[in-house]
Amino acid sequence: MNLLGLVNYWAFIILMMIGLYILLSRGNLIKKMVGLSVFQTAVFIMYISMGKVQGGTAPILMNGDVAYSNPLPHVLILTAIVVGVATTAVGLSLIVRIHEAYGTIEEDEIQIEDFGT
Amino acid sequence: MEDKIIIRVGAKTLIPFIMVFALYVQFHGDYGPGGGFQAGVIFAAGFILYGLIFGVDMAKKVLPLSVAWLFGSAGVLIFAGVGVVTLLLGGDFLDYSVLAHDPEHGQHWGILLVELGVLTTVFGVMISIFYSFAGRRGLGT
Amino acid sequence: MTLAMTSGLIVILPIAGALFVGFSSKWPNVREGFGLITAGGLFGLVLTLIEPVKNGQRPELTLVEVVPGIELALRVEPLGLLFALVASFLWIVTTLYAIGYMRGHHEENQTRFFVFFAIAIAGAMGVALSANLFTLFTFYEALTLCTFPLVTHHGTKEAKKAGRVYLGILLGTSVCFQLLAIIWTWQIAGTVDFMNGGILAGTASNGVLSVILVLFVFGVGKAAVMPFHRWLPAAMVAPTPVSALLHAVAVVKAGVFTILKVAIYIFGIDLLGVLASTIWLAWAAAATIILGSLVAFTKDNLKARLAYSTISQLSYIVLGALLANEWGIIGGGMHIVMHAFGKITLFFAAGAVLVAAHEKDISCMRGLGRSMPVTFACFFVGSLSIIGVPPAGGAWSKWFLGLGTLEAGQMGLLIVLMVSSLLSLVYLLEVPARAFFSSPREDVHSGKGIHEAPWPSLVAMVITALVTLGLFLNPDPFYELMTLVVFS
Amino acid sequence: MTQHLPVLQVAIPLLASAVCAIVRNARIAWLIALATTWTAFVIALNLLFRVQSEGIISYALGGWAAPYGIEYRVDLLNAFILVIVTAIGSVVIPFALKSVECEVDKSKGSLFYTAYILCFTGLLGIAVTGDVFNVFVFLEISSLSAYALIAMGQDRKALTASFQYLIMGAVGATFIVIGIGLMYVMTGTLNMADLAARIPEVRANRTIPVAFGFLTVGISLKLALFPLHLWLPNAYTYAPSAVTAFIASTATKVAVYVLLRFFFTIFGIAFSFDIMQLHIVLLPLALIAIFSMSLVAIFQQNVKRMMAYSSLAQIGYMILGISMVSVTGLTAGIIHLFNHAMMKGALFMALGCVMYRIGSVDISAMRGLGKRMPWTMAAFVGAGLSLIGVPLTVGFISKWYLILGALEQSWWPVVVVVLITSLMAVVYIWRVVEVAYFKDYPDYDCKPVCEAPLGLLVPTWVLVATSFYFGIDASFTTKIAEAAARTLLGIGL
Amino acid sequence: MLVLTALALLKLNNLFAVAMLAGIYSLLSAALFTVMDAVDVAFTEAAVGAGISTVLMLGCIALVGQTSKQPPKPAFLPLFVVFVTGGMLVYGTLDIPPYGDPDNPVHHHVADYYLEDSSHDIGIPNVVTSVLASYRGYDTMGETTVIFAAMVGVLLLLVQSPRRRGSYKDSSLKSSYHNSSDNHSMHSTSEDDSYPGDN
Repeated sequence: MNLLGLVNYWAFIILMMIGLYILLSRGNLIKKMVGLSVFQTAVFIMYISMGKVQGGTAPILMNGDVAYSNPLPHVLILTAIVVGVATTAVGLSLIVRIHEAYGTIEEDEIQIEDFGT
Repeated sequence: MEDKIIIRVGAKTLIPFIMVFALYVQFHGDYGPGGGFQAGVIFAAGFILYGLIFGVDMAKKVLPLSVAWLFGSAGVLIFAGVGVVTLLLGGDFLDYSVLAHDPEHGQHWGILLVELGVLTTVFGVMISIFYSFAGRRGLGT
Repeated sequence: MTLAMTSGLIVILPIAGALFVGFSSKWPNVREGFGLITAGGLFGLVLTLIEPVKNGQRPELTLVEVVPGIELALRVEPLGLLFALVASFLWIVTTLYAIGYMRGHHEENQTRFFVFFAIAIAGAMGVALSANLFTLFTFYEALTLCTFPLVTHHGTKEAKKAGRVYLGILLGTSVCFQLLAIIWTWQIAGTVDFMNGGILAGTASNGVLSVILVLFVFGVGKAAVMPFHRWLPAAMVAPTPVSALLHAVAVVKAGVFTILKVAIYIFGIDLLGVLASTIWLAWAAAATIILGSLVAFTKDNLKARLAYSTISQLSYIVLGALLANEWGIIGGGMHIVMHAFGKITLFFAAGAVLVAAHEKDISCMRGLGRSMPVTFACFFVGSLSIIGVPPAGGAWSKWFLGLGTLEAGQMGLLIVLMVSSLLSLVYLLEVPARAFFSSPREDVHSGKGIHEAPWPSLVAMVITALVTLGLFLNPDPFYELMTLVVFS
Repeated sequence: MTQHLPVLQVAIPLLASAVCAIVRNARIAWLIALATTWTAFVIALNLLFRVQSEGIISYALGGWAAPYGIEYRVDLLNAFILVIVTAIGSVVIPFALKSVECEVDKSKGSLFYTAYILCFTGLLGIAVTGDVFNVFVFLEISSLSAYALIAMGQDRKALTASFQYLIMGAVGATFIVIGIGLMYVMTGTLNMADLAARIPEVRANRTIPVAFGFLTVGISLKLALFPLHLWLPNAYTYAPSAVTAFIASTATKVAVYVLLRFFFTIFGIAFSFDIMQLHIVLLPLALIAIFSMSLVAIFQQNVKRMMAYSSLAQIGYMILGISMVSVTGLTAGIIHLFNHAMMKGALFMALGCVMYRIGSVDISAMRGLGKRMPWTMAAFVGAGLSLIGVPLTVGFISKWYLILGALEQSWWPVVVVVLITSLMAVVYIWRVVEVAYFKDYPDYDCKPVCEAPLGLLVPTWVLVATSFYFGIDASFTTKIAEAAARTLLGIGL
Repeated sequence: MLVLTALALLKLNNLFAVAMLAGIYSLLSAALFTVMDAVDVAFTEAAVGAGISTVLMLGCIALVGQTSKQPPKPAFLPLFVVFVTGGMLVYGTLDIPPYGDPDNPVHHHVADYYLEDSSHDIGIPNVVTSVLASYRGYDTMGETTVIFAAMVGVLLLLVQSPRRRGSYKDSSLKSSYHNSSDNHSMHSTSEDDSYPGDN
C-alpha cells in the first residue's frame, strides 16, 4: 500500500468534508454556496489525481515515447466544473431573489419569516 | 468609475488584447490547453470588464441583453445543429467524419464548429448572467 | 340476444338508467319515470335468465382481461341469479317507495339520490353475477363507494360522521382482509374463478386455508359480523329508502351473498367441513346473532332497532354458510330472500311513520295504529317473517337453517337460533302492539292530521308484505335455485 | 432515419429549447413546446414498439463505438420510462397554457417553456443514455431547469423551496459524481454495459462498495427517499401547478429508473443484493416512508402539500417493490412508476384547476367546490380513487402486484403496511372530498367561481381516463413491466 | 494550503472575504491541477472558479449585504454526517490503486485507446480536446446545454418585470379564503407590496 498516495487522497477527502460541513452547518445561504463549491472542487481534484500518471505529462501528443496523463478525467472534470458554475449561478440568483423577498439570507431568519417562530 | 481616465484608457487598450487572447485560446485549443469554453469565458470577461468600467448601460448599448440571450441559445443551436447536419449527411449524431471527404478533416471541421458553438453559448450566457445581476443593482439594500 | 349479453346488459342497464335520471333532473316526473322503467326492465331481464339456468346453462361473459389471468367477467349461476332476482325486484318496489318518501319528506338533491341509487343496483347486479373474486371485489367496492353519497345524503355533521364510519369499516375490512384474502387465494390457487366444489382444496395446508377463511368472513364487512358491524347502525342517518336499500337489498345482502359464494365456490362445502376455523367462525356468527338481538332490545329508535335486528339476521346467513352442509347453504340462500322481503317491509313501514307522523322513537308510536292501520299491519307481517313463524316466508329459511345445525351436529347453534327468534319476537312485535293496543298519547299528537304515507310508499309496502306472505305459500322457485346450487 | 430515433428523442427537444429561448413570445414558445413534446411522445412510443419487437437498441453517438464514445442504449425499461416522461410532458403542456398564464408572469412565458423543455430534455437524456457520466450531465440539465421552474411559484416560499432543492440536489449530484469516479478508477470505463462486465472482477475491493454507497445516497437524494426527502414537500407545494404536475410525475420516476439501472444493470443483483444486502436498507426505509408520509399527509391543510407527502409514500411503494428483488416485486415497482405518474399528474392538474379559479389549494378554500367545479372535483376524486387503489384503476394494479410480491416472500408486516396505508390514502382523499362536497360554498365571496376552462380540464381528464383505462385493461403495461423486470433480473421470459 | 483556505472559509463571516478566499481556493486548486498535468482543467478552473464564480459571488454580495451571522454553536448533526461520509471515503480509498501508478486500471482500457488512436482518428495533438469535442462530444453538448439552462434559470429569476415586483402573497399570514380568492388576478399589485425586500 502506497501510504503517500493515500495521504494524497485523504487530503482531498478532508477538503471535501470541510466543504460539506460548511454547506450543512452554515445558515447563511451564500456560505452554503461557497461550501458547495469547495466540496465540488475537492471532488474535482480527486478525479484529476486519479488521472495522474507518475512521470507523465499533459496529454498533448508529442513526438517520442512519452507517458501521458489520463485525458478522460480531465474531460469529465471540465464538464463538471462548468456544471458547478452553472449551479452556482442559479443558486446565487435564487439568493438574490430570496433576499428581495425576505430581506435576509440567513436560514433561521427566513424560518421566522415563514412560520413566525 | 466613468471619470477615472487612466482606468478607462487602460481598459480600452487592454480589452482588445483580451479578445484576441480569447480567439487564440479558441483556435489553439487543438494544440494546447484551451478551447471553446475557456475562450468564451475570457471573451465574456473582457466584455464584463468593459461593462464594469464604462457602466452597464453603456455595455448594453454595445451588446443588448437580447443579443447576449440570442448568443446563448445560438451556441446550443450550432452544436446540436452540427449533430443534425451529420445525421443528414448519413452519419451518426455528431459523427464529424462525414463532414468532409477525409474523415480526419471532417473531425477537424466538426471540432472547430462545436467549439465555436461552445464559445458562443458561454459568451452569451456569461453576459446574460452579468446583466441579470447588474440589473438588480440598486433594488436591493 | 344471447344469454351472455343479457347478463352484461343487466349490469349496464342500471348505469344507463342512472345517466338518464341524471340528464332529466329538471323534470322530476320524467326522471322518476325513467327510474321505474329501468327498474322494471332490469327485473324483466333477470327473469329471462331463470329458465335457461334451471336447464343447466351457465352463460359467461368476459368483459375485459385486466391482467393476464384476471378478468372482469360475469357468469350466471343459480345463487347469483337468486340474489339478482331479489335485488332487481326490490329495486322496483324501493324506487316506487322512494318517490313517495322523497317527495313527502321534501328531500334535497333528489336527482343525486336517484342516480347513485341506480348505480348501487348496478353494483349489486355485478356482485350477483360475478364470475370470479376479482369481479366480485370490484363491484363490491363500487357498491360501497356509490352508497356513500346516499348515506351522507343530508350532508349534516352527523351524516358525515356516519359516512366516515360507513366508509371506514367497509373499505377498511375489504381492503385489509378481503383483498388480502383474494390475492392470497390467487397466489396459492393460481386462479380466482368461482368453480363448483371450490378451488382451494389441496392447494395449501389447512392452517393457511383456515386463516384465509377468517380473512374472508371478516373481510366482507357488509355481512356485519361483529365486531365489524358498527357501520350498519351508523348508516341509519340516511333517508329511509336508503336504509331499506342498504339493510334489506343491496349492501348487506351483497355481503352475505359474498360469503355464501366464497364458501360454496372458493372453499367448497367439503373443504369448509374440515377447516378448523369454520366452527369458530360459526360461533362468532352465533354470538353476533345473540348480541345483535340483545342490543336491538335496548334501542328505542325504530330504525336503530331494525338495524341491530339486521345485524343479527345477517349472521344467520353467515352461519348457514359455515355449517358446511347442504341444508345450511339452502337455508342461508333462502334467508337472503326471506329476510330481504321481511326487512324491507319493516323499513318501509318505519319510513312511512316518519313521513306521516314524524316519529322515530318506538315509545312515541303509541296508538298510531289507529291512524295508520295499513302501515302497522304491514309491519306486523314483516315481523312475522323475521321471527320465522308462519304464515310468513321466514319460516322456511329458519327451518332449513335448523336442519343444517342438526346435520352439523351443533345443538348449541340450534339453541342460539331459537333464542334469537324468541328475542326478535319480543322486540319486533312490541311496535305493532304499541301502535294498535295502547291509547294515543294525547300530549304529543291527538291522531288528528296523521294519515297514511303517500300512496306510492303505501303501495310499495303492501306489495312487499304480500310477497312475504306469498313466499310462505310458494317458496319453490327459490328453493329450486338453491338446490341447483347445492346439488350440481 | 428510424435508426436515429434514440438520439432524436433527446436532440429534438434540445434544439427546440434553444429555439424557444430565442422567440421571446410566450404563445409561440408554447406552440414549440407542444410540438416538441408530442413529437417526443411519438418517438418514444415508436422506440417502445421497436424494442418490443427487435430487442435492445444501441446507438453510438458521434459514431464512436462504446466504450470509447457515448452510447445510447434503449431496452424495454427505459423505453417505458421514455414513454412515461413524454406522455406526461405532452399532456401537461396543453394544461400549462392557461395555468401558466395565470400563475407565472407573462413576460417570462417563453423562458418558462424553455426551462420546461430543458427539464424534459434532461429527463429523457438520463433515461436513454448508456453512459454513467452522461447521466450526470443530463441530470444537471433537468435539475437546473427544475430549480428555476419551481422558483416561479407565486408564493415567496417557492424561492426557499427551490434553494433547498438546489442544495440537496447539488449534494446528491456530487455524491453521484464521487460514486461514478470511484467506479471509474477501478474499472477505467464509464459505459454501463462495460462497467457491468468489469465490476465483478474488482468487486471484492473496498472501493466498489463505497462507490455503491455514494451512488445510493446520491440517487436517493434525487428520488426523495426517506429520510432524504426534505426538499420535496415544499418544492411540490409552492411550484406552479403545471410544474408540480410535470415534476411530480416524472422527475422522481426517472430517479427511480437510475436507481434500477445502477443496481441491477451495472452492479448486478449478485453484488447489490447478495453482497451489499441493499434490500435490508431499502426495505425498512421504504416501509417507514410509506407509513410515516401517509400519516403526515393526513394532517396537511394544503392539499398540494398533502399530495406531495402522498407522493413520498408512493415513492416508498416503488422502492418497496424493488427491494423485493423478485419478478413480481419489480413488476410492481416498475408498473407503479407508470401508474403513479398518471394518477399524481391528474391529481396535481386537478389542483391546478382549483388554483386557477380560486387561487388557493388550502383545504378550507375548497369548500363546496363539488358543486361549483364538478368536473374538476370529479377528476380529483377519480384520480384519488386510483391513489387509494380501488379496483379498475391503475392504483389497484400496482397494489395487487405489490401485495402478491410480499405474499410470495411471506413478508407479513409488509402486507400489513401496504394495506393500512392504502386506508390512510382513503382518509386524506376523503378529507378533501368531504370538504368539497359536503360543505357549503361560502356566500360572502362576491365573485362566483365556475368550472375551470376546457384547456385545463381536458388534459386533466386525459390523465384520469388513462389511469382508468390502464386499470381496466392493464395487460399492455403489465406485460412491459414484467418483461422489463425479467430483463433486470436476468431471467428469460 | 487548500485545507487552510477551506478552514478559513468555514470561520470567516465577512462574505466579501469569503468570496475572495473562495477565489483564492480556486486558484490554488488550479495550480494543483497543473501539477497533476491537467492543464486544460487548470485553465478552466482559473477562469471559472477564480474568475466567473468570484464575480458572480461579488455581484450577489453587492446585492444582499456582506456579513453573515455567526452560527450559535457547532452543529452536531452535520458534523456526524460529515464524519460518516468522510469515513466512508477513507475506507473506500484504502483499496484504491496507488496514486500515479501507470498500471492502474484507470489508465488502460479506454484511456489507452484515446492516447493511441486519437492521432489517426482525429489528428489533433491535444487529446483532451479530441475526447472533449469528439469522442465525448455529446457530453460537451450536454455541458453547453447546462450552461444554457443556467442562463435560462438566471434570466427567469432575475430579469425585471416591473409589474410583478411586490406581488408576493405573504402566506405566513394565514391566508383566509377571502383574500386568496383574488389571487388569480395576480397582477393587481395593490394587495401587499410591503414585503421586506424594500427596506
